[in-house]
Amino acid sequence: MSERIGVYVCHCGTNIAGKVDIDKVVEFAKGLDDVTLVREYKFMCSDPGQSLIQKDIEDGLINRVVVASCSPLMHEKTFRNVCTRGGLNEYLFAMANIREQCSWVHVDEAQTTEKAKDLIEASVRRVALQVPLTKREVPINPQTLVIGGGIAGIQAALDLADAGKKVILIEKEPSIGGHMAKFDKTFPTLDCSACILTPKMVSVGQHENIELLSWSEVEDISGYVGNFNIKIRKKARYVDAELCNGCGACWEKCPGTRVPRKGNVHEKLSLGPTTSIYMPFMQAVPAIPVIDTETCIRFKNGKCGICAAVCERNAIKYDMEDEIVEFEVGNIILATGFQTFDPEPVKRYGYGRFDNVMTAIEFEIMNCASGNTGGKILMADGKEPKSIGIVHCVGSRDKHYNEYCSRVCCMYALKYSHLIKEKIDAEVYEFYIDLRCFGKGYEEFYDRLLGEDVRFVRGKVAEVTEVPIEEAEKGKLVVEVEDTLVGMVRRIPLDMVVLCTGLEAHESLPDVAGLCSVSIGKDGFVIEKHPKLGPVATATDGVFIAGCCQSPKDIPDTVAQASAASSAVLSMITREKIEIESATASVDEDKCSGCKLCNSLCPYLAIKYDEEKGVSVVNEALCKGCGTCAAGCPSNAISAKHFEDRQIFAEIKGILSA
Amino acid sequence: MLEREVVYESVLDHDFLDEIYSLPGGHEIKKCIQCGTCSGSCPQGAVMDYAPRKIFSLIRAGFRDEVLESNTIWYCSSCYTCAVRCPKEIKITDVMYALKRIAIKEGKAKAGRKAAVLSKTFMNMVNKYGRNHETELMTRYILTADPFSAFNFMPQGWRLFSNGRLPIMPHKIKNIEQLRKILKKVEELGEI
Amino acid sequence: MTFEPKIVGFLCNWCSYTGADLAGTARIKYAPNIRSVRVMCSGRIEPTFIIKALFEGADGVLIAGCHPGDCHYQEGNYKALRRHRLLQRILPEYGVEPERVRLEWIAASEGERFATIVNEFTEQIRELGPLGVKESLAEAMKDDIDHHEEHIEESGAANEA
Amino acid sequence: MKYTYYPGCSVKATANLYQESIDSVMPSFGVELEELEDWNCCGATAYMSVKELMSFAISARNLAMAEKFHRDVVTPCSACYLVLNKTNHYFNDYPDMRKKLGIALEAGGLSYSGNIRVRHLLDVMVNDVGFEKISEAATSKLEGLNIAPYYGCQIVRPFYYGCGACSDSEDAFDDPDDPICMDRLIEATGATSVKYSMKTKCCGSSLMGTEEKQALKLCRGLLADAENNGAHCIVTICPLCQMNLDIYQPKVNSLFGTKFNIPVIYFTQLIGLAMGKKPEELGLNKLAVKMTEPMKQILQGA
Repeated sequence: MSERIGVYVCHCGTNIAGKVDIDKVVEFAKGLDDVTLVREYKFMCSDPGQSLIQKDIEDGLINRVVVASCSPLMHEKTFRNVCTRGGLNEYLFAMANIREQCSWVHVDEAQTTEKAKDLIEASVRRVALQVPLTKREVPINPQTLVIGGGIAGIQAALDLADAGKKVILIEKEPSIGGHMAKFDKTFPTLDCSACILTPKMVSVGQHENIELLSWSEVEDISGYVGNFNIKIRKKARYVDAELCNGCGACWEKCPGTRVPRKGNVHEKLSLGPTTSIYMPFMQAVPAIPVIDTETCIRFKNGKCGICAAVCERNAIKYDMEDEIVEFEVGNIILATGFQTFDPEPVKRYGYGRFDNVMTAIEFEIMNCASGNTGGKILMADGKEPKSIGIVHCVGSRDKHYNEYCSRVCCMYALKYSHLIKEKIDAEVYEFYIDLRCFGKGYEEFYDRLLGEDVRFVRGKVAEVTEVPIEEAEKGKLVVEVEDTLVGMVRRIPLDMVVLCTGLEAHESLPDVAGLCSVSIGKDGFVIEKHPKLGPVATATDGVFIAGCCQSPKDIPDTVAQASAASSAVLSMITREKIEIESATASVDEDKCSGCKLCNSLCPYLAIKYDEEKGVSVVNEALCKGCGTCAAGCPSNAISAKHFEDRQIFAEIKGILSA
Repeated sequence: MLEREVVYESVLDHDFLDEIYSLPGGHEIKKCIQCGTCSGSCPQGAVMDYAPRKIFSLIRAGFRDEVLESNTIWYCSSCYTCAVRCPKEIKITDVMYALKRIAIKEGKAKAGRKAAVLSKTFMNMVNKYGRNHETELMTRYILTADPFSAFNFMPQGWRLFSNGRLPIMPHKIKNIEQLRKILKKVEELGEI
Repeated sequence: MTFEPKIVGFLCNWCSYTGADLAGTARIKYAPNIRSVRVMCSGRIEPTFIIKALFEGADGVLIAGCHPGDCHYQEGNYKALRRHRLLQRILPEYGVEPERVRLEWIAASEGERFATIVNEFTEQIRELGPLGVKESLAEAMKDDIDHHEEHIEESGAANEA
Repeated sequence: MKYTYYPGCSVKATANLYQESIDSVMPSFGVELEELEDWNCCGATAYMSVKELMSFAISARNLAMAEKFHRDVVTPCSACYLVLNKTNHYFNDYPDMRKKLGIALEAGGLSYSGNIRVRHLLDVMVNDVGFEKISEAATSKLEGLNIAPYYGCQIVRPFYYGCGACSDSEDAFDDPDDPICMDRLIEATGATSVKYSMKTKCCGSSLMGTEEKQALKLCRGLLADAENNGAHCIVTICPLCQMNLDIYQPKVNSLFGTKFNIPVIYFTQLIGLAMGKKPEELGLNKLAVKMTEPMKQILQGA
């Protein structure tokens, strides 16, 4: 075989050249079999770098290409495109990763250079055996699935729908709106959360291009980019959405209690009705109640039926069942949002033990004008607090819980201080480690708060206790904290303590991500395609992310990411077609003994036994190229294209040749 | 505390941090974010020259003498509250032990003179018998550290004795030789 | 001079190769003895790949895939696990210590874990010493490998045709 | 249920009343404690303050000698529990230390593979014996007796679940800030467990010899919180805590002008009382702060 291989060694500035002796590597590559040309360049991925390769191909100097640079996960696509532009089949290209897995991770220059040589030899030997493959194209279904109806999902759905594309928006709660619907004010501008969110929720409900499925969950996702098949479980509401007009007669008469009516103020905090048939809050979209079967008397002992009796439109249907609906979509946007950290395990803060220690979300609901305290800040006994402590970083920046910074707590804590000062006459203490006020207008907001007589204490609270030492502490919660700026341990008696609980990926995320084959990082959030340059895409084509499923973020960032995700989807839809991987498996019919082992190995049921021919056959549309069948075939009849045995053998030989 | 107006780099010991870091318990000390959880949690925080958080600052800045001569390390009662609460999982109690050892070794345990005597007496007792003998320990300790305080301890001693809780004779383990061989070997190997 | 073992890594594209890249992006340093081969899924890794690597001079082989339940192709990693177990039984017959072939689950987010594993494994192989039985191994495997290579020569030729 | 028993120095001396109650109570629950022959002192906090590796080495001698029995090592002393556990963890966590300790033990003709589990007697009672059995054995229900469970430090810290300080979570059995197992044990005897905040706060035992005033201050805080919440007595699980709160209680009173008169008893003594055993049998006659009249009345009524 006389292949003409061109090897291109990238310096990547000093990223590679700083640790790898480029001259030695180039000399070495020149001596390899079938290598006809070796070039080096500062940045192979730059325009001039790419042109170098393209020109060599066009000039007929080479018919195979090896680029030794960064990871294929970074630039394989770039250089494959270069080959295509030069008129060479893109599968006649191989990459040697001498940056991420070589120059960046080793210390000794000589050893790093040796490793780079081995990796290049492996790629050269491999590329010599690679064969041209033809790209396949599939159409893209213009319909999109958005999972999650918080502000991220709402924004993404509206953007797509306004562009004239069909959207299926699913939300597992009875109403869309997510966490934002629970807030009273938003930082730092203090605009009313409901005032800015409600119009968006209403347009989602009314939009002709949006099919809204609330109280629904994803059951299954199959297929691939452009052609996903979706199964959704519409949970039984026990209220017929077609008939219900949201009049509220049902919950006004309902004797069941979803949220305790007795108990202290904090235990019965709720935005919507506290009854068993309820709407989560008054601006709910859709404005249709749902029955909580856990507490509904009818479901517990069959004895009630008041809601059905009072409903003038006969919308209550106790015998309703879950329903499975199926859709086909081309793309998916994940917007599953967050949940807040449960502070109960942090025993020393006393949540669950002390009445007046509450979480941030509880405090939000208490402040919300539409909540059942009417926006009043009250202690558990119904009195107004005279002093409130706000404890930052609860469950965040802590190796026992979540190591990351939850990003929004500092700002919402400052917002609380402002709201408290505005509403009641109370002393407010902010216990913080670092104040992170990084966004537009945030530092200015902090500046404003400093002028509002909020007492800032730099120190992570060690403990909240009820044991008094002096008279003034009796009957109070006492915060023990080191004021680190003063260098003294302080005990501060307070009426109420608000824990700034951090943000975590929603508990439903792992299941949904699993269905989309999207990876979750060790922090529990989705791993984006690239931390800098691919923040809305994922490693799975056709699956995009928006909002807090990727990382904790505030409303402006969430909305921006949602719009970015929808525009990424739009650009896919506009293309109408997409190329998909050609590296599938194929069966050599002469060798196949018809044992059918591969049929059961394939996770996608892409291999079927052909009764007539007595051999197994791969359905390329379904095959995703994992290669498990090739590895398992006892007769060696299956080859995984582009990952053939001989190609991998050549690669092994190459890395071990030194 | 030493008095200085301006601290010159030349008087600081920038290797001090690495010295602590290389100890098994010193791990992660570089990651301290100065949140103050340790100081706030410490039952002795208020009476220490520097509460634990500040000790970490001083170590990192290289204030070797200030740290070793402080009373902080001797007020640590090994309750481990700081260690389990530290958001960076620094083994603070172990760091305090390390500081105690360095202070004793370098004769800087002024603030902890009594504690140093007590610890050393205890160690000698164990090396001698294989077990602790509380009666002898306290007698020796009081005589060495502060003979005039003997009367201060007497009521407690009497309370123990009169209730049949104070053994007169020490118990020596049978295979004390084995223990000594082990200790001798450690000495040869050198402390970590 | 200390013995520098040669280690071949077979990494799945979605988790372990990405994890190894992450170690790079985070500039975590580790032993330079490993050279990795990327496959789409750990389920693609055939026992013959490993035998081939040992035959060609590797002192140790690291197979890495997604954590159980995280496989991009649903369950390729379980296939890898089964093949690895099988291989662990066969290796002693070739005179190869089973510890020389190691299977690990490394997620895309576990750059640090990748580095730790490589370091540990390198040290472990260094302690085991060079794969001393290479001659006899070559003898013992010759037939298997030759047979396999003939086989794939044919299929390769067929593919190109 | 057979265990290798490591009493520790205090239990053999100033806490001999603890041992008496253990001897009296444990056989009824089928707990067989076989004392480790020729055990030596664990080193406690003091040894560690002078020599680190040596302190681990003397501790490791005990573990090495215990290993051949393939049973859990059980100690009634929180300080021993912590030191033995710590040695075990560090032996397994730090290869360098493991190596050196291995060599040192070898010099004494011993070896240790790191496979022993160190447990506290309280752990054995609540998890192996169980509350149900304790409740069954408590024939004289101690109704009306308010007891403050005092856990102290070293049983819950640093070796508790989820803590980065320990590499595996098996040895831990309760929360470092709000443990509840002794509360439940008290309820099982028919008594009432007093809710108070200081149950895991330091009593200052290790400072009593050197920084007495500070240690007495810690004792006062503890005793006050227990008393304010209506405790008749305090139940503890550690000989050092017991001695501190018991023997030094008069001194706390004289220094701070308080009038504490709160007996501090061992959890095994409590179980014994609930079983109807005589106070002398349980070593209760050796308390410095004797059982109070109200307490005695409740016991008589039981």
